[in-house]
Amino acid sequence: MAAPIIRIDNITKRYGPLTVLDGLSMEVLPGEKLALIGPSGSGKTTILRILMTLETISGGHIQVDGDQLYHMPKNGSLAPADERHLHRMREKIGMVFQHFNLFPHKCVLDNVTLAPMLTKGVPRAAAEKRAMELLDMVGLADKAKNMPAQLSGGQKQRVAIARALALSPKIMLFDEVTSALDPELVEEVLNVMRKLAAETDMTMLLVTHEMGFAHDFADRVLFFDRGKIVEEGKPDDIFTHPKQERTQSFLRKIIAAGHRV
Amino acid sequence: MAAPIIRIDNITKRYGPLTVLDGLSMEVLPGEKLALIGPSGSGKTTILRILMTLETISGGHIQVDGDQLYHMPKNGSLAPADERHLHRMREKIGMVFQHFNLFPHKCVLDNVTLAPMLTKGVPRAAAEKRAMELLDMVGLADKAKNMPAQLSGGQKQRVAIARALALSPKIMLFDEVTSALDPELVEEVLNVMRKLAAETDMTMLLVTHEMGFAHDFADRVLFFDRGKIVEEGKPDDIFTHPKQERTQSFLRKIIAAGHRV
Amino acid sequence: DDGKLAELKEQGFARVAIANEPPFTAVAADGKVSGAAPDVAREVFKRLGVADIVASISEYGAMIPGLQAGRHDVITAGLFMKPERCAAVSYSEPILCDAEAFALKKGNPLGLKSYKDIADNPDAKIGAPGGGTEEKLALEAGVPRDRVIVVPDGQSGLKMLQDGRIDVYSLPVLSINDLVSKANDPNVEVVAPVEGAPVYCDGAAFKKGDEALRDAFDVELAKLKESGDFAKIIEPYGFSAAAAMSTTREKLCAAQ
Amino acid sequence: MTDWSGYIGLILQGALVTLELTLMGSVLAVIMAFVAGLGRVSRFMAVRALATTYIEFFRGTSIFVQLFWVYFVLPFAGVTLSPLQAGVLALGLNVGAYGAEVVRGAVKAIGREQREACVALNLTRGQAMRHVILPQALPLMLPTFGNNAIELLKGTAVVSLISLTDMTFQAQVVRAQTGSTLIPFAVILVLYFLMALAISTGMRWLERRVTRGLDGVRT
Amino acid sequence: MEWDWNFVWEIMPTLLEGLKITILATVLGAAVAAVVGLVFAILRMTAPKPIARATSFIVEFIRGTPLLVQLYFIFYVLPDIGIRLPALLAGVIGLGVHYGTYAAEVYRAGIENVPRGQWEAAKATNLSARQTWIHVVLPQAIPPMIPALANYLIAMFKETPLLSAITVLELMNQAKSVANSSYRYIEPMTMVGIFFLIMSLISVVFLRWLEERYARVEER
Ligand SMILES: Nc1ncnc2c1ncn2[C@@H]1O[C@H](COP(=O)(O)OP(=O)(O)OP(=O)(O)O)[C@@H](O)[C@H]1O
Ligand SMILES: Nc1ncnc2c1ncn2[C@@H]1O[C@H](COP(=O)(O)OP(=O)(O)OP(=O)(O)O)[C@@H](O)[C@H]1O
Ligand SMILES: [Mg+2]
Ligand SMILES: [Mg+2]
Repeated sequence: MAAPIIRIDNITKRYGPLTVLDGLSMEVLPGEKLALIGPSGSGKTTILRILMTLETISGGHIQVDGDQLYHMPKNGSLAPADERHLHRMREKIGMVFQHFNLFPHKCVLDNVTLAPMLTKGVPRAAAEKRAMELLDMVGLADKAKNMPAQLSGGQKQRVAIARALALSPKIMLFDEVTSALDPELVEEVLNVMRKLAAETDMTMLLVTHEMGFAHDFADRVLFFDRGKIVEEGKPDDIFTHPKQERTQSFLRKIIAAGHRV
Repeated sequence: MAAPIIRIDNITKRYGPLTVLDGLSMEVLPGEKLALIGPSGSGKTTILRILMTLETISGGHIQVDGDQLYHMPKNGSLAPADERHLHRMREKIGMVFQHFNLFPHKCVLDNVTLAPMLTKGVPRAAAEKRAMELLDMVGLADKAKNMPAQLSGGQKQRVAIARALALSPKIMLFDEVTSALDPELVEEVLNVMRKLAAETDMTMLLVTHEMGFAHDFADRVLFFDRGKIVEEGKPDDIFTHPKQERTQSFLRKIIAAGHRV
Repeated sequence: DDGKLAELKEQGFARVAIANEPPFTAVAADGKVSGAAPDVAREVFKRLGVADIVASISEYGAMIPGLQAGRHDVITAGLFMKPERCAAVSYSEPILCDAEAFALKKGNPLGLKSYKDIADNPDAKIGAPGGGTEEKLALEAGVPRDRVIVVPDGQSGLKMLQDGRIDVYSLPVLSINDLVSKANDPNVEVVAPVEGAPVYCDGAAFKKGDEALRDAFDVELAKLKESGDFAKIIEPYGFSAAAAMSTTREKLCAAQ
Repeated sequence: MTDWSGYIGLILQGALVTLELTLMGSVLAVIMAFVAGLGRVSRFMAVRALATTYIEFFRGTSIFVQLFWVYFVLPFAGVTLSPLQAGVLALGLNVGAYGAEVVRGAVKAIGREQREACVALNLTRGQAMRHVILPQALPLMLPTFGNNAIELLKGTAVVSLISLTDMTFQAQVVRAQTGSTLIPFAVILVLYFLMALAISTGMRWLERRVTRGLDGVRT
Repeated sequence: MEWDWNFVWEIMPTLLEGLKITILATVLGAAVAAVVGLVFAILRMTAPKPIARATSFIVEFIRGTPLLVQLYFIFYVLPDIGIRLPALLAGVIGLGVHYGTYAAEVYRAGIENVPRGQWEAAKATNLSARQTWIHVVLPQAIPPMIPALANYLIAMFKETPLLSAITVLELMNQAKSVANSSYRYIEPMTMVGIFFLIMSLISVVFLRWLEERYARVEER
């Protein structure tokens, strides 16, 4: 078995008096598709944001692709990472947000080409060529010159996926990428993600309330509650034979609310 | 069969060049529970808003409980309704909104008692007694003194339902009352509505994307598309044997997105 | 008719406009209004049966419009009589007389002795109160508008002189003396009187139409002058009673 | 030597006039702000037009011009006001025009959703305004009202130009009598700042009181 | 007193002369305010705590005290420590620093109004801090600032009469000077009022246009 691409070791995250993650440890294998589920406030978003270095951690270590994420070697011991180190680490990771966070002042094409041109010095022509391929992949080649405000939610989210892919990260993080969408627009985004999962060997971490999709998409499901992993396993096991009482009650509520598992 | 309590006759609604409702006609019987479904932008919200007199209409007539809604008899012919007429008609109708629209500066109890005291001159003591009964019915008697900001989304929506019921309307309108809620909170609101449907003979119009609930709740389902009723019928017929191609494709998408029907 | 006087008697005071320019007008540390002009006015009004005066400090330029707008009943501020002003208001007989003076840098480096000298020196800038006699004299002598700096008050004028923003600050002799003695600055000297500038006298200025009141005022003023009380009031401030008594409104208003 | 204690007393007298002007001006400004601000959102065209004219006129012409008009020109129309009245009138009307836009903005900011809830609950427009819209709009107005009050305080310095014996004016008097420029101006700068500080502290306190219970609604 | 049209035409050239100075002072003051405001905003948002604190205090102090008194200070007190500015320059600096404190607020609000998600998206796409400012934050922050800044520009324009207190011959001072020598206030003051009204009605139209054009970036 390959060495894990992400190794989270006993990390803690506090906001003032509130402990959101409490000595959490987990590993992710290269190419693995992981779904993180659990009730609201359980820390799912927080773990993705920590991996994207959008937060700081209060304790513990994280290794990504062989290097420490929040630390770097210095004079033989580990020092807190500086901006340069973080910059290098972020190259390996991409993230898609619940609310898309497209750059509203740039057209679709520029949204996708901006980062490759600025962070990797890709010439405009090459960046645009690659961007058009990605937009084609998400089915939006014809919207390249549109402004984000002219797109539907589902289209925006597909652009956001293309934008993250343009940097060719090894790891992709998806945080409830469909929950801000109208129900009929959900499917077009999920389709893109299915294609992505099938065609690439990228490592993917997915936070979602769409249990059906989590079931089909993931190699492994982690159930979070109150900043801890309560249960993990293959989708079939978690969704059909959850062992923990908390997992069972969560799934019961979700199903009662009309979501298919 | 009783006379319809709502009779919508050939109404048209335009926003500038956009025609949202296009010569729509429909009838609702007293006590009937009606579900309105259909893709985003098809005009479902618009029809509820028109019934609540939150919009004006561009053409057609609406009769509610025997009286014209947007018109009133004057010198033997029909004139546009004035504020007094609308005020009288609104007594018959209550509405619950997607985003609750509670009054954030008033406690739960005051949210429920405000309208009866102001519009019907109910004395405070009587208004509070009735409010407590309603809050008890929605399971929130213990939150009477809380401010809305201290409630979860599901609790807010239940208060909003109690607030609308406090005026004892003959007709209740519900516009996607669960779609702004976290999935685990949906059920508590649907339970209240089930109870309401079972215990009262109020006429209810429900716009929803929760097909499962629409199925269980409604006596009759209307499928809207582009401002027209494309198909209507008993829930079993619509959901299991839709006749129209558009209904079929809509339901397919919803199911694919992980919603139970 | 003396309706206006009756009105003032009834209300018990007269509203006077004053400047903030010692020794013509002054405000003591306790806020009490004094100075030669208000003191004379107070005494005359007392004799007319008006118990007191209430003063409000005003810019020179705002005094006549204020009078016309009914904001004050009379101006007692060292507003010198000049033909145009005589046309705009009704003056009493002369009260305070003074010549014009310059305050300038020690040694008078530009050699300025008259308004004409200032006009002839393209570098010389003069400061004067807006709407005051000095501004007019400078303009009439041919100093261009952009070299006549309108200064809001005496202290500002002196400060601007010390800071080198203007070369000359012009006021009546007694005002300049008061200002310069307070400043106690060895680098400032006084040229007085200014060559070619006449001696001016002020009077109490009434609104056109209030001539009855003005005439009543004149009667009491004449009595005051005669009794010698007039000199007792104004001479401590440095003014000459003889100068005021040796001329008349008629002469001053006709002078060109 | 100079009798400083006396002159400081003079400045404090001026401070009193400044306070008086600020207070009375603010009262007038608040009244005008609500009258004109609600007028702007009225159903009636004529009321809206009237309110708009007032607002644009007083925001459009400078406070100085307004002051000079009220003081020197109004008397020709037979209205003679004392300097204090003129100052209060000009400042109050001027700041009230700015406040009116604040009232309008705050009332508009209480969104469509709250208005619609009021319609659905069959409240009349008046009831909705009084019980639902204004109580929520008020906290939104307060910070800007605080700023406006400070603008008004600063505006009072201008009334020295119409010979009202406010603080700035007294500083000028003291300056003329003593020959010192630095001391009177430094003293009044500090006094103005303290008054502004008092206003902003007071407004913050008021804001906290009014928003109590609304926590978490606005971010 | 009667309104006298002949007199109006007679004083018009003088008033227009003053209007020129008024506009000049406004334009220069605005330029100073734009720069001073930026300095204040940057110091408050990014400087070390003590400096940020001190800046906040200075900004509060300037905002809490009347421009008129500040002008007196700059013009009459600063020369005591050897800084002697020409009247117009002193006025421009006074206006600029005073309104700079307002501009600083607008800058800060504009920048804080850029949603957090935008900073995060920039980070997630690995842009550097500089790149984030230049390509993501400022292009979104600046357009909404424009109407607010223009608003203050107009406010500043209307405060230029204060400069008459420090002998700048702007519109108001010219009018006063005319009034002084003619003893007529009605025409000059009314004309000044009309000038201001015309200028601000024009600017209201201009502002509406700016608001429409810049209020919201997303809507383009
Ligand atoms: N910036 C913050 N400051 C304080 N508390 C925060 C902050 N961000 C998140 N939290 C808290 O951390 C906890 C975990 O939040 P997180 O967003 O990770 O939950 P989640 O599992 O993603 O929930 P959801 O399903 O609602 O998105 C919550 O209690 C939340 O209130
Ligand atoms: N105020 C308005 N101005 C212009 N167009 C409007 C307005 N309100 C609604 N519309 C348009 O009217 C159409 C119908 O809207 P409506 O809200 O009734 O749809 P809906 O069926 O409720 O959709 P959803 O499921 O998304 O709530 C849409 O195309 C919408 O864009
Ligand atoms: Mg989350
Ligand atoms: Mg809708």
